[in-house]
Amino acid sequence: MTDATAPAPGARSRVGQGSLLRQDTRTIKRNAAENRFRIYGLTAICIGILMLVFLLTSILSNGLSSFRQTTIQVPVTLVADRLDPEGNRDPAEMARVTTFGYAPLLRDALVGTIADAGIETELDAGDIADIVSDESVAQLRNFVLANPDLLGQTMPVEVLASGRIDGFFKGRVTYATAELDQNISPEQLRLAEALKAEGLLATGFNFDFFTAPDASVTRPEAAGLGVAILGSLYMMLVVLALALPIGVAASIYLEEFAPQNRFTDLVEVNISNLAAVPSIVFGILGLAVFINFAGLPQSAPIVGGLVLTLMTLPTIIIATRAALKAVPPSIRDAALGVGASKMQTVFHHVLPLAMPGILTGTIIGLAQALGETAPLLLIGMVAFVREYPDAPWEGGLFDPATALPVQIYNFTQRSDPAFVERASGAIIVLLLFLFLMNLAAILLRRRFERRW
Amino acid sequence: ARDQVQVAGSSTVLPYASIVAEAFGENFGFPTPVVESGGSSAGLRRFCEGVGENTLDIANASRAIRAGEIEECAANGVDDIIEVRIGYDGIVFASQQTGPAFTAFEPSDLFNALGARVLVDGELVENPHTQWSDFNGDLPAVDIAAFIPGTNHGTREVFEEQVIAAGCEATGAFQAMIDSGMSEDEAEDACLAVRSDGVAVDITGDYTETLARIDSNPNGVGVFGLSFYENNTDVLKVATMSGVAPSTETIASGEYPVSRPLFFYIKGAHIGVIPGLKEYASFFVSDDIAGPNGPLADYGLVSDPELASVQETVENEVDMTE
Amino acid sequence: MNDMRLSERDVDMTDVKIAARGVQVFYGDNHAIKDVDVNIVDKTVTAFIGPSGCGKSTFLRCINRMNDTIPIARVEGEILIDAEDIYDRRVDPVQLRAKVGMVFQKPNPFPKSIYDNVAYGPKIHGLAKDKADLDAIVEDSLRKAALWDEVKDRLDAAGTGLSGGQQQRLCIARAVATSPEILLMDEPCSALDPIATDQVENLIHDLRRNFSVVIVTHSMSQASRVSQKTAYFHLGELVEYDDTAEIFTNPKDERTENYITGRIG
Amino acid sequence: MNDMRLSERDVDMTDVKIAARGVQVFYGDNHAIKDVDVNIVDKTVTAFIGPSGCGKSTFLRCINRMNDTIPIARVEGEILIDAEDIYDRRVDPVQLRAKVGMVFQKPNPFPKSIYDNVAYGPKIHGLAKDKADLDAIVEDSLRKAALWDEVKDRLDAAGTGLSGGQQQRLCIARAVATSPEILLMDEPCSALDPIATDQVENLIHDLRRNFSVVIVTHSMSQASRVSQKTAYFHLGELVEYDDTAEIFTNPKDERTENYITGRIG
Amino acid sequence: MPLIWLLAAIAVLAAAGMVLGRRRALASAGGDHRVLHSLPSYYGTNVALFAAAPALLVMAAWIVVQPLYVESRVATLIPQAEYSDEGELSLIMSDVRRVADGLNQAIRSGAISAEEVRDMRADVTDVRDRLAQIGIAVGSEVEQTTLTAAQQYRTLDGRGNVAMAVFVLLLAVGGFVWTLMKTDKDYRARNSVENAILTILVAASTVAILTTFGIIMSMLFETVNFFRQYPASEFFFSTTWDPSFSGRGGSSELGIIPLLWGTLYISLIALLVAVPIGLFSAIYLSEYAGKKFRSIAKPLLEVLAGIPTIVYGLFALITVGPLLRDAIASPLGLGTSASSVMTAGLVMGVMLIPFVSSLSDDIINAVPQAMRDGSLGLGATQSETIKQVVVPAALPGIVGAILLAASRAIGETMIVVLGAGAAARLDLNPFEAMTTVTVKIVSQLTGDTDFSSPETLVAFALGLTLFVITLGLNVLALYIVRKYREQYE
Ligand SMILES: Nc1ncnc2c1ncn2[C@@H]1O[C@H](COP(=O)(O)OP(=O)(O)OP(=O)(O)O)[C@@H](O)[C@H]1O
Ligand SMILES: Nc1ncnc2c1ncn2[C@@H]1O[C@H](COP(=O)(O)OP(=O)(O)OP(=O)(O)O)[C@@H](O)[C@H]1O
Ligand SMILES: [Mg+2]
Ligand SMILES: [Mg+2]
Repeated sequence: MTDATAPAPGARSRVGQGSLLRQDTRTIKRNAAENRFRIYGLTAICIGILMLVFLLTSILSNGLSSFRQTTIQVPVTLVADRLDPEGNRDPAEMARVTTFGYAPLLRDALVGTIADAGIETELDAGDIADIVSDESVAQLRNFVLANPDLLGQTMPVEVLASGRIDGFFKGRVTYATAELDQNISPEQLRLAEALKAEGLLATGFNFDFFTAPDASVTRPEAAGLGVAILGSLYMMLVVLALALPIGVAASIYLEEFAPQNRFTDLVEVNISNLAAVPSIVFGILGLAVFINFAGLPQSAPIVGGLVLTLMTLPTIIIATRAALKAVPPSIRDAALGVGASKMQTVFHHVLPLAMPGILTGTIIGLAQALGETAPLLLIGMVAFVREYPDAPWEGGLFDPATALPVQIYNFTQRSDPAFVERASGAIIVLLLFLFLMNLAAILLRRRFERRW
Repeated sequence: ARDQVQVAGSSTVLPYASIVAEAFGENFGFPTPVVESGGSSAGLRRFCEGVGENTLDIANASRAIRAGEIEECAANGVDDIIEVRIGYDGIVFASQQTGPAFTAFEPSDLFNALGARVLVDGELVENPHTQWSDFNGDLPAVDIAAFIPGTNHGTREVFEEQVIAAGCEATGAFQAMIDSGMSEDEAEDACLAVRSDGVAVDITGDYTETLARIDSNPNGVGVFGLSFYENNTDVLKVATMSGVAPSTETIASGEYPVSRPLFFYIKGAHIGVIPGLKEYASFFVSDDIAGPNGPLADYGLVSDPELASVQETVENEVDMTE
Repeated sequence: MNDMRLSERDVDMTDVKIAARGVQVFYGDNHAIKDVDVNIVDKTVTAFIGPSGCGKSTFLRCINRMNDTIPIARVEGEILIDAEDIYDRRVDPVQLRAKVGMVFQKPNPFPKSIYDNVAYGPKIHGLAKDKADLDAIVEDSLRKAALWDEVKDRLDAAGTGLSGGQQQRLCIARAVATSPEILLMDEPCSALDPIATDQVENLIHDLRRNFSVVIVTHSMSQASRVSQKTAYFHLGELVEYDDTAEIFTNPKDERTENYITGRIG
Repeated sequence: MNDMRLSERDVDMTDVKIAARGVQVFYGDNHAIKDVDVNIVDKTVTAFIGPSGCGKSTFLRCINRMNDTIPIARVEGEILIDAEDIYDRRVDPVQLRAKVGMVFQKPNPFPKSIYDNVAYGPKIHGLAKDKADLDAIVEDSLRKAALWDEVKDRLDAAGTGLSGGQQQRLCIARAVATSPEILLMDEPCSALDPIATDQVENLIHDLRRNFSVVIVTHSMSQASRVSQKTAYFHLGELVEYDDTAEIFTNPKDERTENYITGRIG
Repeated sequence: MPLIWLLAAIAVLAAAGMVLGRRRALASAGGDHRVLHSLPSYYGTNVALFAAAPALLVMAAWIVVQPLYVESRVATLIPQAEYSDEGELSLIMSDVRRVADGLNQAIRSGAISAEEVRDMRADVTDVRDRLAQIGIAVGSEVEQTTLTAAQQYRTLDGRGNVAMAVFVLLLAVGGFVWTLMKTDKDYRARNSVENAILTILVAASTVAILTTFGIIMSMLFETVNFFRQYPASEFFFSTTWDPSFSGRGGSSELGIIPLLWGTLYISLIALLVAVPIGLFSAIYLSEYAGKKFRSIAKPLLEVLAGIPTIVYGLFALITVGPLLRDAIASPLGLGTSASSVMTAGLVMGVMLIPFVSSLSDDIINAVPQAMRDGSLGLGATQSETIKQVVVPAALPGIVGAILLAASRAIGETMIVVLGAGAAARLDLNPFEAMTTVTVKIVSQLTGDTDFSSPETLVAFALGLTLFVITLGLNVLALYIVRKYREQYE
């Protein structure tokens, strides 16, 4: 540095002497740091998104197949004297014939169909019947009970293929695995292929997956998410209706109105502590308070919703308080200065500015609530439930139901490998559900975002 | 008012209970019972919470109810309990289909592999074995890695009693312990101790977790329920125990040694109050369902040879506490 | 609830509007206002002058209890408006602030449109009968604050996107829109050019006919132009308070004199 | 690295330090600066005057590219500092801003202690050898900004807890602490009392010996006191730019004359 | 649906209050709302509030209390001989309720007439059969006592409903009239409404306290039970966790220390992953990224918080665990375990990213631009500005976000079970399997062990201890935040 001029008062080793087009060493160093910092940021996001892509790909690749389902067309003769021994077409009487009574009908129909189609097979009737789901006899029985006058006729019935056959057409089951598999033989797979060639077997969109109730371990092909979706929906209604208003109200009180004292500190610490309580403990609480003390029913979405509300509250409160805190005091001053009350100041100015943070808290809180299984375990919602709950206004909140994460958890525990696909499918549905639920929040948040 | 039967308890019984509940709902005028999982302990705890509408009607359990629990039940007014044994659950050892051949085990092999202190050359020592072939030349020379049920599982008890303890005695370790001055009880406890150096991995979850762990570890041997194995024969290779292959028949006949009974408990006070309770219980133990050719046996439940007496118990609502 | 509203009375120039008695303000340990007694007369413009950091803003904020919002600030003594103690427990600060408007030292427009900034006060106080009325109030206030011409075409633009001086006038308009009885202005012309300053001074002059105005200013000339009374603060003390003419021509206290004669502004 | 530094030259008053060529600034559709050409001379104090909202701050912010931070702002034309286009792609705004310091119109102290506020610049530019050196810089800067006496006992207190004028001086101290070659000051004395104003004006005078200072002011008297050159802006246009004495005594443009003669400040 | 009608009536009254309150206030002001104390809408809201709120509160209370009252009255009709304790009585009563409900439903559906029900006798009609015909299942044959009780139940319940309707309506009308009368131009309607709102706000913040109270109460009893059976000193200071299934010979060792160690270790690693990644993401999103990128990337990252933890668990078990073992642990001789603290920590960290990133992003975004301008104007680079001005100003919010993430880490089960295993161990090696308190709470609670044995009850003690410990940590965090808090403007 040429020090031509006499050191002027206050002229220290000045920065930025020299050409602006050339960066000096220090600036180069600082800019390098700047670039590094930026790259860290970008890398961080990339790591996050990469993980997401990875996880989503594995979920999708495992689960998308559950949206398709293989069915078999069989014309079944509804033999009148087997299904209605009394012969009076009284549904109550006909109901005495259990599903076990329907099994032979279906079996005969299958064997007949195969013979008619000219397919050669060495399988005996029992093995042939195994390629359709156990669910089909129940389907058939319900159909007959609903239409007693069709007795004696031959009806084309579309029945579900068994899980292994379904898996064969989705690539999960192969001839090689069938060799080893006790529940399916290569011969059965060949038969299925022949049926497909005849056009009797087809794989189509699995609408039932979204509407049907759960099915037992032996019928993975029939298991659906209907009850779980309803249950989750009900619970989320409760959570949204309670957690968001209570959470925001509590935060407003604590951040804007509460006097600064030991007691508020206690509440504050207390809330962050609640966030750290393992979710199953909320289940213990729910069982003790809502079921045993308040006498609410077991397995009911209302209780689940209440428990999840308590569990989500801390998240929403912490996020909301942080957002409220971030609103500059000058805005409050401005409103108070024109004679707005504190309440008006908060609701007209502070809250809208804190909205993005509140919505983020809500998104994260709901995501957490929607995905929780553990607290539901103790209040009876981790269950096998086949009856749909009623509509909410008919007391459906008090009917037994499950939830999507519960269904995922249950599916993953079942021994039949076909449930792996169902579990991933359920995860996809859960994520869709979550996305739909949060869409409004995400859009709103974009609108509320501003800098000042 | 509640109009469906409410069941909770062991996740081992859950699959069977769900099969029955489903069929019950399909064939009877009653709503399908709600069957919860959550473990025998939690199920019985809630079962014993009292009588009334918002308590359980039935608790599933993979072990018999304990005396302490019966007391607790009684303290809460649940003093009319009907015990129903629905059959037996076989416990099998299996490994990756494509992995090394663990096809024949004796209890002593498992004790030698997993016991905390074993007998080597007549000496009781901290388990030094790292490979199966270290103590049995017929077994493959691969690292020992066993996935056994965690200490919160009912299966663990069976595994300890019928495999480890049997192995302990068979290898002579038990005798050696007695000889070293332990009391019988102490020796028994010492027998049951499983090594804690990471070779034996406790599984607190379910069999799907065990399966996943075996999937990612070709040398792993895992403990499964018979029904789970039967649904996954394409990926699992089962081991014989004392030369007997596990199947519903060999277990029912007692040839295959490792199995345990499964139960459910009915709250007597609820019979006649909760619609369909008695019907469900009777349906469960009927020959059509729980018999050797019923759907439960198809799925892997070892049918109870004394099913008739169980049916009678249900029919007569025999209170076990009396 | 005891309805202790501040009643309106007809008062002449010598009527005391605001009376401070032994006011002390502390920021934590910092004693910012020391024992100030002052009577502020109705329908008068009172100027607060004094070196930076001497407590002018602090005292001003006492008058409409804006200090309540600073957690560490503590006010002692009493301030009477129309002979009623505003620190009385029964007084609703909201009502007080509706009556005592304020323009802050740092312009702080709401992050909303210009229109909404001005309309906010009238809206919450129900001053407008309908939309047209509100529009009229907004226009009138913006005109008074000499901002109308600059922003009339972009009333929907954000108030925060204005220039510094425009923001300051917006805040004046906002305060004027609620027609307060007392208007506290903390250096309202600091960022204004001479012409705008002139207009604001005219506004102050007009307001004075019906209301009291208290203005903090660093410009001696402004103080002498607009105010009838002047208070000189020094290090938290009220050194001198008298008719403006008196203060500027004949200060009693040496400190005042030093400050005045060092005049530069 | 090619060390092509411009060696420091002895420059006389006529050396052009900043040259603007056809500068246009748009805020969205709002054309805020219209085709401004100006040569700002080194070692001179240049005053920007003009009515509120005419674009003084906007133009000032162009000179150290602070407009980059406003998403909707768009700058056209070129600005040369030491004959180098600062909007050139190769120019690093960080280096530019280190060289061209700025005091903003609204005081914006960091939510840090007073000490940290001042020490911030020297720290990031590595101007202090050690802690003692840093202390010296901080004290020196605060003294220059005429704030030292008021805050020397509470350097650890938050900068945001100062009075309006104190905050403004803190921001001046903060800008001076990095010893920039050019100092842009947007109404640096707006919230200052006469005495403090005097001190800041002395500071500007001192700075001028080595650096260029551009100051926005609404006070004609201040402009005539401190500046050698004056630029008059009107509605985004640079109407007149000349020696200060010339502008104030003999304005060429009618608009300038109107503005000057309406002088009140 | 009388309840619906009642609610509708209250709603109508409230709506009327909305209008009339406003109108009356305006009238008292001679139509000039400028002389009103408050905005006209406040007068309306005030009347609506006083008409609806007390009525609704009373109604809610009534709905809770009435069945209790009716049941206690009806219970006196059941002969003492039929039950031996409360539980049985409650079962009989639930039967009564079922029959009564069934009868009500039957009347509603028109299958049986109301008179018929009143005169119904068990020895004449097979009630169970009649009800079954219309699809109502009753558990057992209906006996005369039950039927009488059910009939009485219906009568009392009906009367109660009528009384409730009358009382609630009176209350609503009373509140309505009273407030309406009070309404005039000087009435402080805004203060009244705001006080009501404040009450709601206060009530909302007590929910958190009640929850804490509930949690402690629901665990305290069993915890005490546990300590009766198991020495507290062992629990708190023993360094082995080794429960046995049967608890034979009292051989279970239930020391919490290894579990706490695992919890801390895993959470620490998770935070070491989540905090830098999350914070850098937040910074990038709010300071560098364009609007478009941000509006897509932020919700995408939030999906990470919505993926069920079992997916993460399987990811840990199947992918990350073996990878770490084969790539790092085995070559370095740090162990051969596929499940490890590291695995669980890394994967959990990924799950926690959005907790840090999204919340911090909002807070950072809320820092006023003037702060950034101030720093940039001094020649600071953007990163220096962020590090030294923006982040410190946003610190309280960021700390809140980190605490939230830490809380989630402590409470997580599935990822730990599948990623870190279930073996409690006190070890420094991050490639060893360990486990956490939460995992053990879940596994002991949902296992098959004897529910009155220490092996199960320990879950409650673990829960309560964890609660106390995290409370301590939170106090510490609060203290630290207070100390370093920087408030802008
Ligand atoms: N961030 C912004 N967004 C949009 N418009 C702006 C912004 N900042 C300034 N403007 C507009 O640009 C014009 C010039 O503003 P500028 O701040 O340069 O004025 P100024 O001369 O500094 O005025 P003052 O003396 O009041 O500070 C004004 O019309 C103003 O409304
Ligand atoms: N929020 C605050 N926290 C702590 N101290 C404060 C706060 N506001 C002001 N002070 C201190 O109180 C004293 C008086 O401040 P005040 O703002 O009243 O000065 P002022 O007379 O308005 O000065 P100026 O003309 O510079 O605005 C000053 O020493 C200041 O540092
Ligand atoms: Mg001030
Ligand atoms: Mg400006």
